[in-house]
Amino acid sequence: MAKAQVQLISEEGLRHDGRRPDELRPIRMKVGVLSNADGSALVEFGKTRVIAAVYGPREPIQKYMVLPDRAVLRVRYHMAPFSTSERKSPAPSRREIELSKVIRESLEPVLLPEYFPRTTIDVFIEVLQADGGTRTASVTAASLALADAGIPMKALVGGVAVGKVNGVLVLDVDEVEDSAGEADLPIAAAPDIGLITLFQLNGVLTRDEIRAAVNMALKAIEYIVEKEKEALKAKYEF
Amino acid sequence: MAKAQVQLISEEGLRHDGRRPDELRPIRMKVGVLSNADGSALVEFGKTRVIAAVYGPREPIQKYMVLPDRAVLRVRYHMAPFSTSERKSPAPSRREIELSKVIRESLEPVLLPEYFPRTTIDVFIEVLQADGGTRTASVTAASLALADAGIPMKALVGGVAVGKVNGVLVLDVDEVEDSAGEADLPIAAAPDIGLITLFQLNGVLTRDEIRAAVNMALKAIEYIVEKEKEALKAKYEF
Amino acid sequence: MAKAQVQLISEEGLRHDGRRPDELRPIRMKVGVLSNADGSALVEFGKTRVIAAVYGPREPIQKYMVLPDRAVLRVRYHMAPFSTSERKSPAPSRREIELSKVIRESLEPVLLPEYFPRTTIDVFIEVLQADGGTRTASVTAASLALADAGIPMKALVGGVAVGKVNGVLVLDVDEVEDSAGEADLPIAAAPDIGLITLFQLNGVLTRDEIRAAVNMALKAIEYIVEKEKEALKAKYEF
Amino acid sequence: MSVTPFRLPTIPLYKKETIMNLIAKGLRLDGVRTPESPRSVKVEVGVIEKAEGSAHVRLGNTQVIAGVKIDVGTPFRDTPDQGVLTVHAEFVPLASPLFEPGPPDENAIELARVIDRSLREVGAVDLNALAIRPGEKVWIVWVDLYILDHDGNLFDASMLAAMAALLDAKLPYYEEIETGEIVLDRSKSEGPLPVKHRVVTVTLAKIGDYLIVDPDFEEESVADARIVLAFDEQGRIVGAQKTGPGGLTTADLEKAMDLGWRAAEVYFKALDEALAGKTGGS
Amino acid sequence: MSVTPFRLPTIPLYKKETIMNLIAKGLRLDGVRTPESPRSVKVEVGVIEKAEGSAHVRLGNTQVIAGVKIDVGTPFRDTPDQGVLTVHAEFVPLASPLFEPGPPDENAIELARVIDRSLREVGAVDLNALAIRPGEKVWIVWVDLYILDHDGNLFDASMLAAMAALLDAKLPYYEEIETGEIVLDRSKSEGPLPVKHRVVTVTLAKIGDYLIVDPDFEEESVADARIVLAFDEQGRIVGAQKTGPGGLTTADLEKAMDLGWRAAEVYFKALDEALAGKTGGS
Amino acid sequence: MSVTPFRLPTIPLYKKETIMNLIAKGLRLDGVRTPESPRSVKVEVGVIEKAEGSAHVRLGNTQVIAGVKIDVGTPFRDTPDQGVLTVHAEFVPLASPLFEPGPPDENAIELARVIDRSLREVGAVDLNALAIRPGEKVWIVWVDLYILDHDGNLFDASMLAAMAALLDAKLPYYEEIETGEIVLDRSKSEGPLPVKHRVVTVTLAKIGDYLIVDPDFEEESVADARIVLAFDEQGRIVGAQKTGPGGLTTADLEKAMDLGWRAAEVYFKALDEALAGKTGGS
Repeated sequence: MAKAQVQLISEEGLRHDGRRPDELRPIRMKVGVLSNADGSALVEFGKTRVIAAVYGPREPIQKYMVLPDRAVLRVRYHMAPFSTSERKSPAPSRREIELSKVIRESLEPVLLPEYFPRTTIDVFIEVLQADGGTRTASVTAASLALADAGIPMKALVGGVAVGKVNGVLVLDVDEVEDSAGEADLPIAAAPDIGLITLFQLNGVLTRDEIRAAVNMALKAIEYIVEKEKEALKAKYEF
Repeated sequence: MAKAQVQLISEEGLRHDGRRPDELRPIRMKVGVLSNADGSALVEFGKTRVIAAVYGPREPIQKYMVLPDRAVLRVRYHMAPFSTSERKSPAPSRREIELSKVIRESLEPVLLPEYFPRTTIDVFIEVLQADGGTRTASVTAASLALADAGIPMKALVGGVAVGKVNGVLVLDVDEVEDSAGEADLPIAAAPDIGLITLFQLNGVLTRDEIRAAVNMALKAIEYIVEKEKEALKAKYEF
Repeated sequence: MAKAQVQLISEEGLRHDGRRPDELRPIRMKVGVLSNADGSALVEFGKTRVIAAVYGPREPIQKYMVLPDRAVLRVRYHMAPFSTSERKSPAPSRREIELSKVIRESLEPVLLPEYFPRTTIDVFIEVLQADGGTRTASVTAASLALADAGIPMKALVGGVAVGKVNGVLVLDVDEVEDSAGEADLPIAAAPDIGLITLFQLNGVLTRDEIRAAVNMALKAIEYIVEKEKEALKAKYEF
Repeated sequence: MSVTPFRLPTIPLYKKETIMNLIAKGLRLDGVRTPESPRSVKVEVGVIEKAEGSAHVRLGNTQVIAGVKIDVGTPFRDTPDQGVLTVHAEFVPLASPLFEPGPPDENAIELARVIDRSLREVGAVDLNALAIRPGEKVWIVWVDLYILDHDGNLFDASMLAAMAALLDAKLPYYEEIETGEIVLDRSKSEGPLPVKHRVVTVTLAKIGDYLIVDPDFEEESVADARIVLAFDEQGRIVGAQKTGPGGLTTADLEKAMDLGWRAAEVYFKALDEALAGKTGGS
Repeated sequence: MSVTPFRLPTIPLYKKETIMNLIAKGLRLDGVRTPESPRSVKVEVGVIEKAEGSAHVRLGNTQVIAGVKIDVGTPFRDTPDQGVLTVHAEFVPLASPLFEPGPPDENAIELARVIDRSLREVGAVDLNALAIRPGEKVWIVWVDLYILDHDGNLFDASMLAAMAALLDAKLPYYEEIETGEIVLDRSKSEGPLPVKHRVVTVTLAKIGDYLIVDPDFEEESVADARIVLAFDEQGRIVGAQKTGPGGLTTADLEKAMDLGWRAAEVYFKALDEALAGKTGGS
Repeated sequence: MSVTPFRLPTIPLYKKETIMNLIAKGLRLDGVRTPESPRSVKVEVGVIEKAEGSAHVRLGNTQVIAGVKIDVGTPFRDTPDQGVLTVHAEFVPLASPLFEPGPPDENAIELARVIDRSLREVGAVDLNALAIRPGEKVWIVWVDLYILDHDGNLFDASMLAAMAALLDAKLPYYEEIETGEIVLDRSKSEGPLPVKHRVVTVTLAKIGDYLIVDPDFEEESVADARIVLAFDEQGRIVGAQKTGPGGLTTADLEKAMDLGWRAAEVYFKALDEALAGKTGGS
């Protein structure tokens, strides 16, 4: 990746915001933040902030958009115009179209759509602030919102990106690290059933680096899914 | 409104085109001007010229666009590319989308849609020349075209805009007054049932000015609706 | 036509590529070039290269797009972005929309749509390289693909364009001749039933010139349709 | 993608027979016309005061308005010293129960492109005279065709309206300000738009074995095909288009050129009358 | 084209009667409010650190975020010495089961345009102070309204969010480099966006013969019409819009101006509290 | 918005079982391949004379054409000294009964973006060598992928076509005229497009507990998920994408990297053969 060589790892091995390589940003999760949606969640990884809402299972507005034996999942990943440094046009970009697809395909492995034939389950995700890792934060928020909506799932899904910055693998890359780094490997997984459900690589890595990065991510995702369970409990205990 | 202070009211209190403040432009109305439409009308307020056509009640082309207990009203306000000084792109602008909505909502109070369940009544309005007051001329033309199509109505609707120019309230503003004036208050009403059905304010007015402007408009609309009745009679007497 | 007067006919009466005025470019036709399509054909006139695929008769995806008593024909003429000197945007241009229509209307006279009520027959044409005469090559390829798909037809259709260059009528104009010439007259016909099914004129001709051009084209089309029959036989003999 | 029209009303078979029987006797459905004659045609210019040129055409019950707007713009890269002429047609939904709101469909695009080509190929508008600063600033001439009432034969009515509006059009007055920008004053004029040639189209419909001039909507509905021929005043053919699902024989083509030119002369006369003193037509 | 809404859930007739019976007794469905009082309103500014200005408004269960983004751009030709203010609204589908993904529909466009006009007509933002190089480079101010939860009265919540976000907004720091280009450093600021006037809207719904302030979603569903009135701090009316399918009498209008101004004072107070020390309101 | 595909033909359950039973025995549906081997691959370059570079790839029955067009344009603001590389894919309807006319859908966009990223991240095309006048004029390189026949594994066939077309591509000859404009003469060349690295992708499908290389359309239809891995010639992974509705274990990933690299070597060989003397492959 032909990037300018910015120094983002200090001599002490710390990152530009003071984190250790395997340290997550402060994470905040809140479930049930919207009154209209059947399920909803707000998720923050540092300054990255996404909100997800779930509607359904419901009858689709476009009557033909059904399957006779199971529910159809619709997912929209969308960025608010004010979420980025330069205003983002609200029309869906090619990037948003691709990410909507990979996020949908990261959720489908844990759903049980055969319980709800001829219906639609809608997951609407809005990125309110983008500071790196929006797609993995989105998967996390969507998983929480689905659980909040009472949609049966085999397991919760969580996500995080591992990057390579100045030759070092770092967990939960932010925007500065993402744009200066050598690689970005967003991963989502359902640890309770041992499945990686989102896997992309943007950059150049050896097979050994991929192994190490996947391990780093999966360990973090176990922690993230624990936080999800706490957030769900928090809602229902009060 | 931060407009250049153009002098548009003479020392004698007359307007740039010689009208008194409460004087309408020459009005012309003609009903039944198209052969295909179920009803049609051409309306002129000075150089402002609009044509409206009504199709229906008819079965909608999009079968889902129906209500089980009444007719659906579809209204399109559209400007011809040659109607303005600089050519207007024929794609619908945000302004045309908004005006289509307020015109639809200015006609619905006088319709009896429950007479025609599962049908569509279409009102298509084309602005052939725009010289101020196109939306109120459009409501007037649409009301005539609906009557010409034999659609039952509680009352006829007419419209006119009152402006504030050099501090003076003036009736039936033209384009020069609209662009230089301090306020523009388009109003439509159905005098026979005492309802204001379109009401917008673009500009700054005190509550007393609004009262005065509404009275000025309603008086003119009574006259306009009389002219509508004459135009309808004229068609059916010949 | 206000074109720069380029000399494109030599003193010996030959064209810029050495052809005589009534000479076709080398023609190549191949049937059954795609595995998914129900019928397909590749057609070359010199460097002009088009491929056509036929799907159907089949149930349309948009259920309303049917006729109760016959098949609906859908035709798309589309240029690949790399088919022209400057990259062509893949969004359909006004030219492509018009040509899709005239090509559809050049095929409908030979079809027997009443054999397949409530179905769609789809003809998809891609111009891979454009060097003049793409619409007539497209008609030729479409005719072959329809035959390859086993769609019953009254006759095969073939097409070619006649141009006027430096005052001389020339057969099968290429891009150089088309852009410098005085007139371009693309024609398609079904010689076996004596019908001209595509006829356009871009340029200025006298009535006598039109007569001569039509004769020149029809003679060539008889030859082209013979080549079509050979290409179809070639597929089924091996 | 072009699709066989599947929303047209079904035409009863006997209607086509009725029409053919009439034609065989030299008659038309309206009880007035012969197969060779166009409907009454009325051309009025200057109908839109805010446009640089305009015309309203009635061809029987068909009504079309053409508006010409003229702006300053940048030339095309391959013709830096020429103005730009653009023809655009809108089939607005008030004109017919078959028209729906939306961007121009294939019929509107075909109509605009046939008219555009016919004007362009014969050099009807002198584009070379429309450069303000060659290579930089040229006049952009928009011809907008607005169908108000569709009772058949939109081609001929639209071409008449386009031609009349171009002949009616005046170039706006302009000044070049210090920054080099061109500022228009549309209340004054630089003189008429330079129009060098007049063009009309004549549309003929083939119904069974017959060819008729200027089909109305009902006749178009039963027609097998139509042929549109554009003529200049010397009778040269400056554009042509077969349209509709059927085919033509070479004999049809021969006859169409013949009947077409006779009808063209009627249209040219209507155009002349409209322009004479710039008042109404026939 | 505007179409009578045909996908709204059917409202049982008795619900409208229930609501009217309550209003007759000076009550609302929520058991707390009078017909004249808005719901609890909470305004929070600075909620999006990456935006130049932002605000989150809760009006009962309705939630709106407004973000202000400021870029450098070209002025409009007819106002070369002024900055540009653009208001845009997205009714994103997470906010309501009635919202579908897609470009803004007529409701989102109407809302944005009413708010845009009300800000513009009173000169809320001093556009004259937003020229960087007059005629060439000016500040472009985007106000993006994001509906997060739709429980009625999007107008008032959105206008409060827009106003609070504008009052929160800072101009980014800029430098002019040799080529003449303007380069922004959004981590620093040139100072606050110049806001000269504060505006709020008050929406009243007409249900039967009654007028109520700040309708929630259920009340809107049964309302005959709504009137939106924009007020500046002196109580002048700086914008208005009747919306919905019904009509109003002159008496309704009179009463709306009266009740409207009283509610406007509540909204202005919430705005003041949010801005005081830039922390949340009540 | 992304939607679970709801128009795919229903796959009978026994077909999946048949396929899995075969794989268990080291066989595939075609009776020829092992689970680890790709289909026969044939790469031909220079197939579109008018394009600056082109290639036709057959991978079994899957056919893809890639065309490279090169124009002069403006660089991106954040990379003023680099050329621009754009990858675009069209799933034209002649390639499959499942493709409909229209703008690229999520599958076409995903494919183009995965290929674009894999080329970009490893620096396959030397964009730094593509500035004509740094900051002003640079080469714009368009890679257009055209699927002609879809029998599965569009990723690998498209990447092979893109790579071969880039290796085939020549920069057009240009001259700078007085006005500073760049004028191209496409009949002559400035030399080959500077390509520094070769990349291929290998796609593996997970069916039940098995992983197979280069799935055809039927195998894709029953697959739980696919993993696309992009390799450079040193065996580094320069891009990856899990696609499809299922998940993968870490063991799957491990195995995919292993099998993937072996298949990548087959693809690189086909590429070499196509480029050697620029004639067809195996």
